[in-house]
Amino acid sequence: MVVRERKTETRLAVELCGIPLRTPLIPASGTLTKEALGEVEGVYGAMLPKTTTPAPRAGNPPPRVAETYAGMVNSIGLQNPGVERFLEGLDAFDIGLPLFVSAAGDTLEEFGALCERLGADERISAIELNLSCPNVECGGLTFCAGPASVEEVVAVCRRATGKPIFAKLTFEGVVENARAAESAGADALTIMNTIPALTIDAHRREALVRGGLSGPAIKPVALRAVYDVCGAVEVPVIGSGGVTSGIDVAEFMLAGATAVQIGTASFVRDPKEILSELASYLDKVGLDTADLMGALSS
Amino acid sequence: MVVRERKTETRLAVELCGIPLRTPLIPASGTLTKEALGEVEGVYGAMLPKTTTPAPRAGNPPPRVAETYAGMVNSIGLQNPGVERFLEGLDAFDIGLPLFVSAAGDTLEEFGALCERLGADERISAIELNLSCPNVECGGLTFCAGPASVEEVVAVCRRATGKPIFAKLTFEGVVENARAAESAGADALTIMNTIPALTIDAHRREALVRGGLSGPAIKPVALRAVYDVCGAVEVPVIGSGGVTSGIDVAEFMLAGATAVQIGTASFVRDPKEILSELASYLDKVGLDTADLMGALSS
Amino acid sequence: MKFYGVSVEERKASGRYTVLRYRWPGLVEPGQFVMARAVGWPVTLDPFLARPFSFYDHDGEVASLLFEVRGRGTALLDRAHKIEVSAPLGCGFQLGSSSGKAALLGGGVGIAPLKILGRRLTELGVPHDVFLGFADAPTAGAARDFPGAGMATMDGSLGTPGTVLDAVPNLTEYGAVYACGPNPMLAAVKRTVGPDRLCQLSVEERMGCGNGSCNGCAVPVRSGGYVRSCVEGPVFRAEALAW
Amino acid sequence: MKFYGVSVEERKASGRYTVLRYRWPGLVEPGQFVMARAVGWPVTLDPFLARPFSFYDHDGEVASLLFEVRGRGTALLDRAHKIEVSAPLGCGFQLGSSSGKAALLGGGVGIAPLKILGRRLTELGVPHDVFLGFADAPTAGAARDFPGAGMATMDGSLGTPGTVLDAVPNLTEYGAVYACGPNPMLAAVKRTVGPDRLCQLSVEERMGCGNGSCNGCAVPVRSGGYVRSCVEGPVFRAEALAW
Ligand SMILES: Cc1cc2nc3c(=O)[nH]c(=O)nc-3n(C[C@H](O)[C@H](O)[C@H](O)COP(=O)(O)OP(=O)(O)OC[C@H]3O[C@@H](n4cnc5c(N)ncnc54)[C@H](O)[C@@H]3O)c2cc1C
Ligand SMILES: Cc1cc2nc3c(=O)[nH]c(=O)nc-3n(C[C@H](O)[C@H](O)[C@H](O)COP(=O)(O)OP(=O)(O)OC[C@H]3O[C@@H](n4cnc5c(N)ncnc54)[C@H](O)[C@@H]3O)c2cc1C
Ligand SMILES: Cc1cc2nc3c(=O)[nH]c(=O)nc-3n(C[C@H](O)[C@H](O)[C@H](O)COP(=O)(O)O)c2cc1C
Ligand SMILES: Cc1cc2nc3c(=O)[nH]c(=O)nc-3n(C[C@H](O)[C@H](O)[C@H](O)COP(=O)(O)O)c2cc1C
Ligand code: FES
Ligand code: FES
Repeated sequence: MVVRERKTETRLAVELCGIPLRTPLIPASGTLTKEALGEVEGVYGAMLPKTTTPAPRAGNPPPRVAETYAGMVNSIGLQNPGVERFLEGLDAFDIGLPLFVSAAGDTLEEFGALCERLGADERISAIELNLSCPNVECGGLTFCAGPASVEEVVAVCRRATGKPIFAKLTFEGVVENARAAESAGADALTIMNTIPALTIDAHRREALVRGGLSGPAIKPVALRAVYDVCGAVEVPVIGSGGVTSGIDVAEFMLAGATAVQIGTASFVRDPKEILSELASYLDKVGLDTADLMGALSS
Repeated sequence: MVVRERKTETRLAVELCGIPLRTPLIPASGTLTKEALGEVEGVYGAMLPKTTTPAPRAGNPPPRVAETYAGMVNSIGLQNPGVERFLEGLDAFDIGLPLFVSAAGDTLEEFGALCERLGADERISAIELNLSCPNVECGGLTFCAGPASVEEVVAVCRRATGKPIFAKLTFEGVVENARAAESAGADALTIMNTIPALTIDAHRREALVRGGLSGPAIKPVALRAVYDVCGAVEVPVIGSGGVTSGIDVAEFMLAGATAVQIGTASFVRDPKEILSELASYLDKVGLDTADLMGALSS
Repeated sequence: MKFYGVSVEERKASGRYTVLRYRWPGLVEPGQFVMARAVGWPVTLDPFLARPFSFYDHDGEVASLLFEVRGRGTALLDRAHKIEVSAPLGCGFQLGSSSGKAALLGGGVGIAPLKILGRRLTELGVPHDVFLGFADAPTAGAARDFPGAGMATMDGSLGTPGTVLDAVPNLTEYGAVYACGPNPMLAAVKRTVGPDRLCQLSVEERMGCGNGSCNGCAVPVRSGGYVRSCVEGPVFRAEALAW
Repeated sequence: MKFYGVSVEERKASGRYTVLRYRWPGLVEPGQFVMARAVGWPVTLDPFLARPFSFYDHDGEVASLLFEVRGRGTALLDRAHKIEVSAPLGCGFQLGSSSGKAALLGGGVGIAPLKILGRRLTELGVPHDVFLGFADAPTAGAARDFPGAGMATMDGSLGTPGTVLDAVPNLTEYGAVYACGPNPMLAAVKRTVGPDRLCQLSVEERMGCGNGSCNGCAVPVRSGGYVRSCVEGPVFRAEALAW
């Protein structure tokens, strides 16, 4: 039995920017709370808490979530206690896995200072720059607005820290933005975030949630974004968007992703099942995760 | 009974660019064949066949459709017999309703000539410009690439015909493109088309369909696009994207749409049911469709 | 989020609501809730999210839920033979501080947590009265499960006409108030009870995950900002809430 | 697309396949198909599209389908009590032109339309032989419904080893060939039969709508471009296909 378990371990392991991950799964930022860590033991290859910002953010007023066909729309508004209190509580996420931290600022300076602060913390293995939250207005700046702004913000962060940097991009103009992030020195790209969306309550005749669509509904859109970006850049890509089953994970890796984030799906099912579906799939096709990457016949 | 039917009629009727529609429903271009017209009697307020192009197009090789969570991805590639044979067969779609025609060209000149040709046909009440098909490369030109190209193509078509012109836009940059189309003289806007997407068959390890996502999955994205565009332009907006139930129709009208297209949903259910759900909803809230438009409390 | 499949052992109507019973060994505190859905595989897309419901009752072995059919989620639960639940979730009512007699106020389906709360208060020997408010007589049928409870109906067809607060003869005689119902009712209870007595409210906010992960179920608090009603709540001390 | 809810009257295993029977009065031509799904409300999101299946049999009152469980759609059909169908769809086999004896070739679940086709040919007094090809002996269990049929299995465990074509002793004795099965098998049949005899193939292409609306089920034709297999097909004359 020990032998078999060992085998599963190697079969699932991947390496991301030189960081070994036991499994290719990572919780998507903002979708796993420290209170729920006990439920996900053995599932993930790294930890990734909710985005932190320089100052505390109260977030948006309710309603913040609404259900849609095969998905949900959220408008949380980056509620978080600010980077200092975040770092004080960070040990809760230190469960023996590489620890990635998601960061966002309102200005270039804030991004730079935040990366410097996070880069100085030894517990943190890499920083994911959230350049794509649809639910906050970034002081007039939308960092994912186009390649020029993406390049600028990634360059600032690159100068601020020697830690690996992942740029998390939205799917609008994703290929150009991906090239810009790469050329500015991003070590990996997280593709993608939620898609701007709106829900309306027809009976009350009121807008319900204006925010980002996530969940199974967006999977084929994210899969295309990942595939296209993998064809355009050299750096590793982390897939995010609608991953709901182990087969979905395999599809993202076949499209070229090195690791895959699980977000909304973890609200409706046990992510352990996703991992074991992936393991069964690998058994069936006789491959390891490392072999899957980009292995589409065409 | 006659009285009651009359009442339902008025209750459902809307006016689009001066054209009276018995119901606010229109089949989305490319989703209703003439062979199926018998099934949809009484449902629609206007007819809208599949996009026509100057020359015949064979379309893309199969597989052309694949299922996704709450939706499908298609890559038909605008298969059509070309405008001349299209017009020869157009009488099949003339079932006593206003007849709209969807048109696409590879160049500005083609768009202009096509609009002139279609504009000269008395059977046609309005022309929908398909500026947003994700499945064809338009001779290097992507007409929805940005406001400048949208403005250019709409202006050319405007000069070519006096018939009402609807510009069908993709959701990327939809608000700027909508303003551009309006200022170039579009009489209405169809918001939106499918979203670029990809499906992969993990078992065969091959890409399946690279095309556009449609169906319930995209509804909240289309709803937001319609809402945002309605806030930015004066011309009427026709909603398209994921409409699956009568409540969905109501939501699009509450968001500001004057009429609503039914596409993919008509593959999986009888659109008559959608109309009767809308009628029940109107009974329940005590409103007519005309009152619904933009009637969100906020 | 881990869901457990359980078989529905009994389903009965209670007024216009439904009561479901299923085997659920373990500890449950009054005011805690479950995320539940009709069974689907591997997930249900239709509806996509599980729905929150208070524990209606629990005897250590068997749990029950009381719910109103509102939309798709509850319609499916209403006819499901197998359901999936994640539980027990959230922080329930604090029963410790004895301060005389307690008033339990429920409005509509908000009566749900009062059943298990009453049972537990009885076990602890805390004297309490139950008051229930409903829209009309048919809905008020659910009061049969609360023998001796005071009652009000909005349309006046049964009990005191008005809200549940109108059914309480003398609110000042109670040292503690526990309430559950629509948020406007809870706000009224808070106003009426005032700051001097222990008042706990079980709030209802839209939920995404139910386990604290999504920050979706935000409730504004006096100390500033929002807290999650699924982890820090759903039961809050009235004075903690910013409404 | 209008779907009709029908109750499954009988479900039985046939080899590794399932046969479903339901009441379906009206006319059905051999080779026509249905779009079917387990019942859902108002649509099923999971899976989203209905699935195409050939009519296996039809006696004027009761229809049956024979299918293999491949994925989610067929898994749900396999346990559904109520299903929704849209039918009859497409153009079936042309039975008119009598040109001697007919050979009916089926591969895997492609055997489905041969049952109703054989029945109709018998009614018309057209002499015919049936040949079936399967992967292995367990799947070949479905041949029991075709008494007297020739048989081949790929693994050689039953009948002639090889494909269905290997089971036909002398193809030249037949004036007409009707075939249904995976597209590569159909291409092989077309090659083997050659251009001189009437050869009709029921093709299998992914479908969106099933009623001609989506242009999804494209099949390349000799005359150039594509036609829709759900309207112009699913049965085509072999020489019309560009493969
Ligand atoms: C902690 C908690 C405990 C609850 N306990 C109970 C209970 O014991 N019994 C009971 O019947 N109900 C309870 N509810 C409410 C219950 O969750 C909703 O009635 C249910 O989610 C409706 O689901 P649906 O699919 O049937 O309706 P939907 O189609 O989702 O919605 C129908 C309508 O209900 C409203 N609604 C939907 N979800 C919620 C929500 N989470 N909160 C408030 N309104 C909502 C919306 O306005 C919507 O228009 C509780 C809610 C919370 C947060
Ligand atoms: C005109 C026609 C008649 C058919 N008749 C029968 C029949 O009588 N009995 C029967 O068992 N099957 C028949 N099929 C095939 C049947 O439609 C598929 O097996 C079914 O759609 C699979 O659905 P699923 O959800 O179980 O599998 P899915 O999860 O959708 O797919 C499982 C695998 O099956 C393949 N597949 C899916 N859909 C199709 C399709 N439309 N065509 C080809 N391959 C597909 C894919 O490669 C996929 O990997 C027919 C197909 C057509 C087009
Ligand atoms: C409730 C919720 C909160 C989120 N918060 C964040 C966040 O703080 N930072 C971030 O980068 N992405 C955030 N996201 C986006 C997710 O990380 C993920 O990229 C997106 O939801 C798509 O993946 P999914 O479909 O698997 O959820 C959030 C998503 C949800 C649903
Ligand atoms: C199979 C298919 C074919 C389509 N063909 C066209 C087309 O020819 N021209 C066009 O403008 N839109 C076309 N569309 C897009 C639809 O008109 C519609 O805008 C889109 O599918 C979103 O709406 P829905 O979710 O209701 O389907 C097509 C969509 C589908 C699914
Ligand atoms: S419902 Fe997700 S945090 Fe409370
Ligand atoms: S399946 Fe839609 S046209 Fe054939």
